[in-house]
Amino acid sequence: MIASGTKNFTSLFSRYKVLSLLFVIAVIWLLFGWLTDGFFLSPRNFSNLLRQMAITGMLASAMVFVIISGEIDLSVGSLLGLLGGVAAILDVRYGVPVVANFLVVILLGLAAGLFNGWWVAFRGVPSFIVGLAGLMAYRGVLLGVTDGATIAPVSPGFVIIGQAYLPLLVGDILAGLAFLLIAFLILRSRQKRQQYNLDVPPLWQEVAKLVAIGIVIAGIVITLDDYRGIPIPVLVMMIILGVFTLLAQRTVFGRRIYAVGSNLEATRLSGVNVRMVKLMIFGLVGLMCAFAGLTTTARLAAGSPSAGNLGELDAIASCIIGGTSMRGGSGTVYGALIGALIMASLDNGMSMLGVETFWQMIVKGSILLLAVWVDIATSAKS
Amino acid sequence: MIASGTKNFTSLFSRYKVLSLLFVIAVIWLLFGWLTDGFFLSPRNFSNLLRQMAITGMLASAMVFVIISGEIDLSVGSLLGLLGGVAAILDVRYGVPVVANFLVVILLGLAAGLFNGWWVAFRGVPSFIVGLAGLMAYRGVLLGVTDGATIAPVSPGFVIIGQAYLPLLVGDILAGLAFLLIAFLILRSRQKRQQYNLDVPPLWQEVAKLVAIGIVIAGIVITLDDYRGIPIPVLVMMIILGVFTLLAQRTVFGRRIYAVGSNLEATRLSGVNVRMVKLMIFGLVGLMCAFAGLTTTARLAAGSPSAGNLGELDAIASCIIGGTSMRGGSGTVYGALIGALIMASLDNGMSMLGVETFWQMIVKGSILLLAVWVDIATSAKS
Amino acid sequence: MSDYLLEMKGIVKEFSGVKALDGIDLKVHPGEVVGLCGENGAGKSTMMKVLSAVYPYGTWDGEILWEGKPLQAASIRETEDAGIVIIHQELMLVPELSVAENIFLGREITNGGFLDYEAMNAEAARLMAELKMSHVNVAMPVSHYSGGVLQLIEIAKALGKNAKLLILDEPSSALSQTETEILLDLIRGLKHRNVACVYISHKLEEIEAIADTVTVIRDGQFIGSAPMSELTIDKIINMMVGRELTEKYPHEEHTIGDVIFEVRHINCYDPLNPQMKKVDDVSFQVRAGEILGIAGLVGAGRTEMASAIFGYYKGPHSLEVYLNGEQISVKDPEAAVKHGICMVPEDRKRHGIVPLLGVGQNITMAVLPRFTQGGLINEAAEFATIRGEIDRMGIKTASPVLAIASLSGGNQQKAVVSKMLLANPRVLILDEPTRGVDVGAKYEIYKLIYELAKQGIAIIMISSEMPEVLGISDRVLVIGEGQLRGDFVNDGTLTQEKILTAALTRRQMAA
Amino acid sequence: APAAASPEKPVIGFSIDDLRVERWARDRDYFVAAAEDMGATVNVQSANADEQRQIQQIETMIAQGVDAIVIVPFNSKVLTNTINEAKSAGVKVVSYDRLILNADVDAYISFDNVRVGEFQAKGVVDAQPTGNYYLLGGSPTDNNAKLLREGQMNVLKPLVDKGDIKIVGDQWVKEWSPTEALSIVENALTANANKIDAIVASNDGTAGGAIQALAAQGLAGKVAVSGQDADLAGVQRVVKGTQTMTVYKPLKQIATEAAKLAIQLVKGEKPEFNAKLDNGMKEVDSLLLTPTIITKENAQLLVDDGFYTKEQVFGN
Ligand SMILES: Nc1ncnc2c1ncn2[C@@H]1O[C@H](COP(=O)(O)OP(=O)(O)OP(=O)(O)O)[C@@H](O)[C@H]1O
Ligand SMILES: Nc1ncnc2c1ncn2[C@@H]1O[C@H](COP(=O)(O)OP(=O)(O)OP(=O)(O)O)[C@@H](O)[C@H]1O
Ligand SMILES: [Mg+2]
Ligand SMILES: [Mg+2]
Repeated sequence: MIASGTKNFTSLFSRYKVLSLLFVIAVIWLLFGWLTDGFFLSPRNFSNLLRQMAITGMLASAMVFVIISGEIDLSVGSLLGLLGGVAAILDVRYGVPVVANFLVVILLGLAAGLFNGWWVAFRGVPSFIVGLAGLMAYRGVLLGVTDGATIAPVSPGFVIIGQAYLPLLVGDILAGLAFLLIAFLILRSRQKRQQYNLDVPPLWQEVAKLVAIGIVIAGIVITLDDYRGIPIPVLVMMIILGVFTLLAQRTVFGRRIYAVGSNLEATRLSGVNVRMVKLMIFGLVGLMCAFAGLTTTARLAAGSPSAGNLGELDAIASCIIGGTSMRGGSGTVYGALIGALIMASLDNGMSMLGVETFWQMIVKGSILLLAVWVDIATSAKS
Repeated sequence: MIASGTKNFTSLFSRYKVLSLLFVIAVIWLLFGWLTDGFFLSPRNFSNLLRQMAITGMLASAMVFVIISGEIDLSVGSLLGLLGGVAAILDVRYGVPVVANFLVVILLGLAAGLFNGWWVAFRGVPSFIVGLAGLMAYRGVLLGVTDGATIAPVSPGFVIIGQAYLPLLVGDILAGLAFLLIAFLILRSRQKRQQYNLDVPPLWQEVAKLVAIGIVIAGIVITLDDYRGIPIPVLVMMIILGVFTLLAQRTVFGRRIYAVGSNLEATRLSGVNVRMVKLMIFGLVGLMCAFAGLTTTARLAAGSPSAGNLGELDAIASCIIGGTSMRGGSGTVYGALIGALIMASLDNGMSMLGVETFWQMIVKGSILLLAVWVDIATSAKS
Repeated sequence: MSDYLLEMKGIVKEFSGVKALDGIDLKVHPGEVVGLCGENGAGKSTMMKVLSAVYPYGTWDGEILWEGKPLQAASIRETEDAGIVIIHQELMLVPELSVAENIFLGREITNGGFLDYEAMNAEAARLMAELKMSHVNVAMPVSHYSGGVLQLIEIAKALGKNAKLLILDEPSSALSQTETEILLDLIRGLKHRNVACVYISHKLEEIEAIADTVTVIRDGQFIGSAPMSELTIDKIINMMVGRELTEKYPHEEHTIGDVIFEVRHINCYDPLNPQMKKVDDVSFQVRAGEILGIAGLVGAGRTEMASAIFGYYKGPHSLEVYLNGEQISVKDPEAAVKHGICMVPEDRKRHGIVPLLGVGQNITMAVLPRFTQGGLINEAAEFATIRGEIDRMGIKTASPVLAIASLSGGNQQKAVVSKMLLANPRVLILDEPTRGVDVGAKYEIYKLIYELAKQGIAIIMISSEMPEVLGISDRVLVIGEGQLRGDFVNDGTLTQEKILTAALTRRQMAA
Repeated sequence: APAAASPEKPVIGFSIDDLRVERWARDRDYFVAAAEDMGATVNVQSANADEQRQIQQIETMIAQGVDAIVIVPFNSKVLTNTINEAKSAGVKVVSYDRLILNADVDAYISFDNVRVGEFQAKGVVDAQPTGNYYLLGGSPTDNNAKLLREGQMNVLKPLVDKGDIKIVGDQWVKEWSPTEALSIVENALTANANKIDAIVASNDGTAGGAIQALAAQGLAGKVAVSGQDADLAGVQRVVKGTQTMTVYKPLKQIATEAAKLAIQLVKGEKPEFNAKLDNGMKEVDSLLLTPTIITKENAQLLVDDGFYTKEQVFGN
């Protein structure tokens, strides 16, 4: 959240929440770093980690809105698979140009999302059921269109969005621009507040914040550059993070998502079209499924009929690890992404160590529980 | 609910809710009956259907309480698998006598359920996360103990609880006793109401109700007898149905489950130990996982590392199809069982028709959606 | 010393650094009724939550002596067992359970391990009858009832427990005069049985009528305590707000224009029983700048009527709505707000506040698009407006971003009113707008109502507080059992008796 | 709709482990074609890799009154009860591809999974006789994944003992997911600084994921990778050289033989068997077929067999 004088309070609190998540990540990373003789902490693995979390991250970014609004969507994994499969078929069987292909798949994703949303918002069917129906039906359609076969090989132009890296220079410039944009937003907000005679935090505080943000961005970019640069899926995820955070914090739609989740009736009685809000949230989910599906297909260079299986659980878990409440009304996009990062770190670290499957499942389950518990226990105190 | 004069209204309403579910079932059955030239409606298939729904039904009977209390439990499938696996190991590897084996597994189930519940109730971890952690960890333990291999063959005494049928006479006597018990409860309640000077419904109405119940019980028993009698798992499920319905409607614990789900804060402020209620609900779930796990192992005559996979989704879907609200506070055990029956009917009917897999998934998803929608649309009108 | 039933000494309670209570004392004799007064946010509810261990021992400082012995309760169970029973300001009922089950929640009657419904229903019916609510079906789910009935169920629930000290936190805010009288009589009856009461209310007439002693707090500070015999309402107000408040109702001239809003043939039926009429063919008109008061007994159907006009009545209903002579369709609240018809709902918790959002975000909820600039919310402009509203309404909050749920009840109400005032209504429906609001703030709200009337806005104010209806309306409609039973111009000759008589007189023929 | 059964027009139930997998879809097509040629009706069901579901489907087939059931068991140890029921209803039971254990089956026709595992290991060892090996197992809850691993180890174990090869890692891929396989191999390459010489993958799907990870490091084609099923994508990779081998099972042959066998059993004729295998309960009459290792060199075989077209395998 873009903090401001009067918000000191909440922002401090939410900063604490992030801190406890970051603490969990730090512990996990250090532990794996130590156990893998540093391989885990190498730039190359950092790059891997971010790429491996990108698909779940995309789903989680939209799922977080669904959960904030008090609903759930179980169909994302299957929808991801279906959209990825359609993209592969269009590419492999029909040779549709990549850009046109993407457009078609994105529109399809949007349509499917809106279709789900329509049942929830306008037909009053519980989202759990709509999602479960989608989970089965979308996967069924995928099997029908692919006949259960893997669709390969996808054309090289397509594969780029899953596997390629941004040229170092371009990445650096983009990171710089992102930083400037953030700085601009913070300073403009400051100036606006002054104009309206509202409290402004001391200048040094804003500057310190900007410096911290700068260091994080620079740290990520430099580490990634040390390997091969910013992977395209990671770039996409970062852009989604930025856009969705802005959406959540600074737009009418975003605010209404929180309102709907916290008290639907009161929001409706304030004259808000709550159905439309829900419809749009599901539309957004469909869109993200399209992005995630395209990325999956690109990464595998193939459309697999099992792609995205159980993706919904990963996405939901990421959101909740990241502090989103299942009861609706609260949650953040960056929290969800940190959640996805924690899960990816566990998978990555343990597979690096060659831990036995059954131990991996036990450890992952336990750490999930402990991580969330640490988060709850520490933030309750602050 | 045991209806009564002053409750006419609600009971009529809730009867309508059941009616709309029964209507959905009737449509599905008639359709399949027609499409399969009556095979679907044969006594033998009816027996199959009930056996096939029994395991999901057991899980759903406890899951419905979890959902009513406003929580969710995703670990049931894995816990079922683990408990079934342990039972198989105790039987095959260590030759533990069947009764002792059952006792151990039931206690283990209870302990695991209470462990889950402790995290939810006393540590404040969202049940979704506890469940997800359990989903992974319990399956991990199962893989660890079985080494990923199927444990077979289970001893014949064990297999009975999954495969055997009640001798016809015993089944008939039990059914008669059940009917007498219900009649006794209704009449005693009537007498009590008179004693307290409360309204009583006209006698003919109570009698009509009893006759209807008698016909349903007789219908089920006669049809089952026409094949081989009441299958043991179906018997277990019926007993659970009775006990849990009584628990939900007529005990302090049961009503508190609804209270907790409907308004946790108010319940807490009424001096109810809401944590204890939650803990016990999860304990109940653990117990049902043990029953379901034992039945699964008996039916398979083996402990399989993949047993119960995705069982949680089936159980939750059954509850919701049966009218349980995801927001907590309302739902019934018989609704959940009817939900399980609807799902089993779809699977059974379509596999009889030899519908292609992908079509099955699509149809099942669509019918799920439509069934719930019909339920909502009709009950909103009444 | 020990002739006190309860002594609270130097109670201090902090919420994340903000002191809500700062050393407050409260003493209660057995069988005594203590009136606890203070402005919104003074700390009355917090004090009572400390006493009843909603905030358990250890989360606050100070000392509580109960029957002379220190009370260090860790849970509500313990205080209830000791004989302290509280009726919370916000309704604490479980909607899905029946009335009887609610009344017995936490102390259910069992027989051989099973609930004895017959006994519970009979006892619950007896308790409700004591409150003259025998028409309430105790086997029905609570969600079937609303408004005042819920409050009375809440009271019945408390009565059923064996209290030595009964705390009533604004029990009458949703009650009309008749029910309030019943309640006060009941308290007098309890007094005879040596049950003590702490009675919190912003209706100071009630305090005057029932209290033996009055304790006043302000901003978390103890101001004073005195026997009622030495006090007057004006003195209490003086202690509460720290200044004189000479008049309770502002009288401001405003011109009444043409009819701008009209509803015809409102008919509402019970959602569960479509045979039962809740509102029976009510029609009326409102003029620009007119303040139309709507009076009636609890359960008369006023809330149903208002919700039908605003497009959110749940059951079957029909009506015609005309704005400036043209028929409009109000199918949902969104359409209503678009047409400039706004409403402050009766049930604050369910329909008013969005608990997890900040106070400010609640205030700007209906008009948020107004602050967008290039798609983004101009937070600074939004904050400027919020700041203005908080000042104008005197909302007491530590910060505009504090979640509204942690505000005191009265302050929440002010924020909800403010939200709808911002929406530039042409017609404003207020359903119990001053519910739980202190006298000072009420005055401010009345002034605002006049302000709006001056701007030519038509105002429909539903209120169970008869003096309030008489104090500020230009015209009064009386509703009884869903029918329109009176339409009086408030020219100074209208009295409470006339209104009550109208409400209770059954019409021979529907007009 | 199911027709009434008679020896002349028998109804055969075909219960398949998982039709979501390309290979089984092909089995079904060949089987149905062959059976219908011989005048039978077939009801095909997919258990979607779920033993419970498979049992229910078989029960349903029995209730429906089929004459014979051909089963591709998802889990070969859990069908004892169900097959008892089938036998008591007079239904003939054929175990297809995987031998159903502890059950009274009438016949067995197969390529053996342990054998396939041996082929996989052998294929990789032939291409890369020494060096660092990474084992990529199938789904950890799938019994067949275990059997494959057993076969692989039969070949690898002696070489490990000899010191020729070193197993640097060993992971199982949940639900045979290619995406998961991709991540696992990415991590393995990172952890081993790309020093991996061979990957023993258990099917073509996971092999595909692994090869994507190798491709990202420019190692595709330099590391030996095994597979199974002769998926089109897999075969194309074999031809391209990025995948070392896949295992081809002449599906048309096994499917046709199985259909013939089932119909002969129903008609009370004596089919020809070439082996007897012990399944824990009895000596089962068996017909064993040989799978083939497909490498770049013999990929033409698939075209010759009519399994794929020339364009599909070799492109244009
Ligand atoms: N949970 C909470 N978190 C933060 N502040 C709180 C919380 N509960 C109460 N407060 C603050 O404590 C103060 C006292 O509130 P309280 O509810 O006791 O007032 P009150 O006297 O009952 O007012 P009213 O007449 O409006 O009901 C208020 O300023 C309120 O904002
Ligand atoms: N005679 C009655 N029988 C049954 N229920 C009643 C009766 N009277 C009132 N109720 C219940 O009370 C509700 C109306 O309560 P409410 O108090 O909100 O009405 P109102 O006219 O708006 O009065 P007020 O606004 O003064 O509270 C109805 O929904 C109904 O359920
Ligand atoms: Mg208060
Ligand atoms: Mg009202």
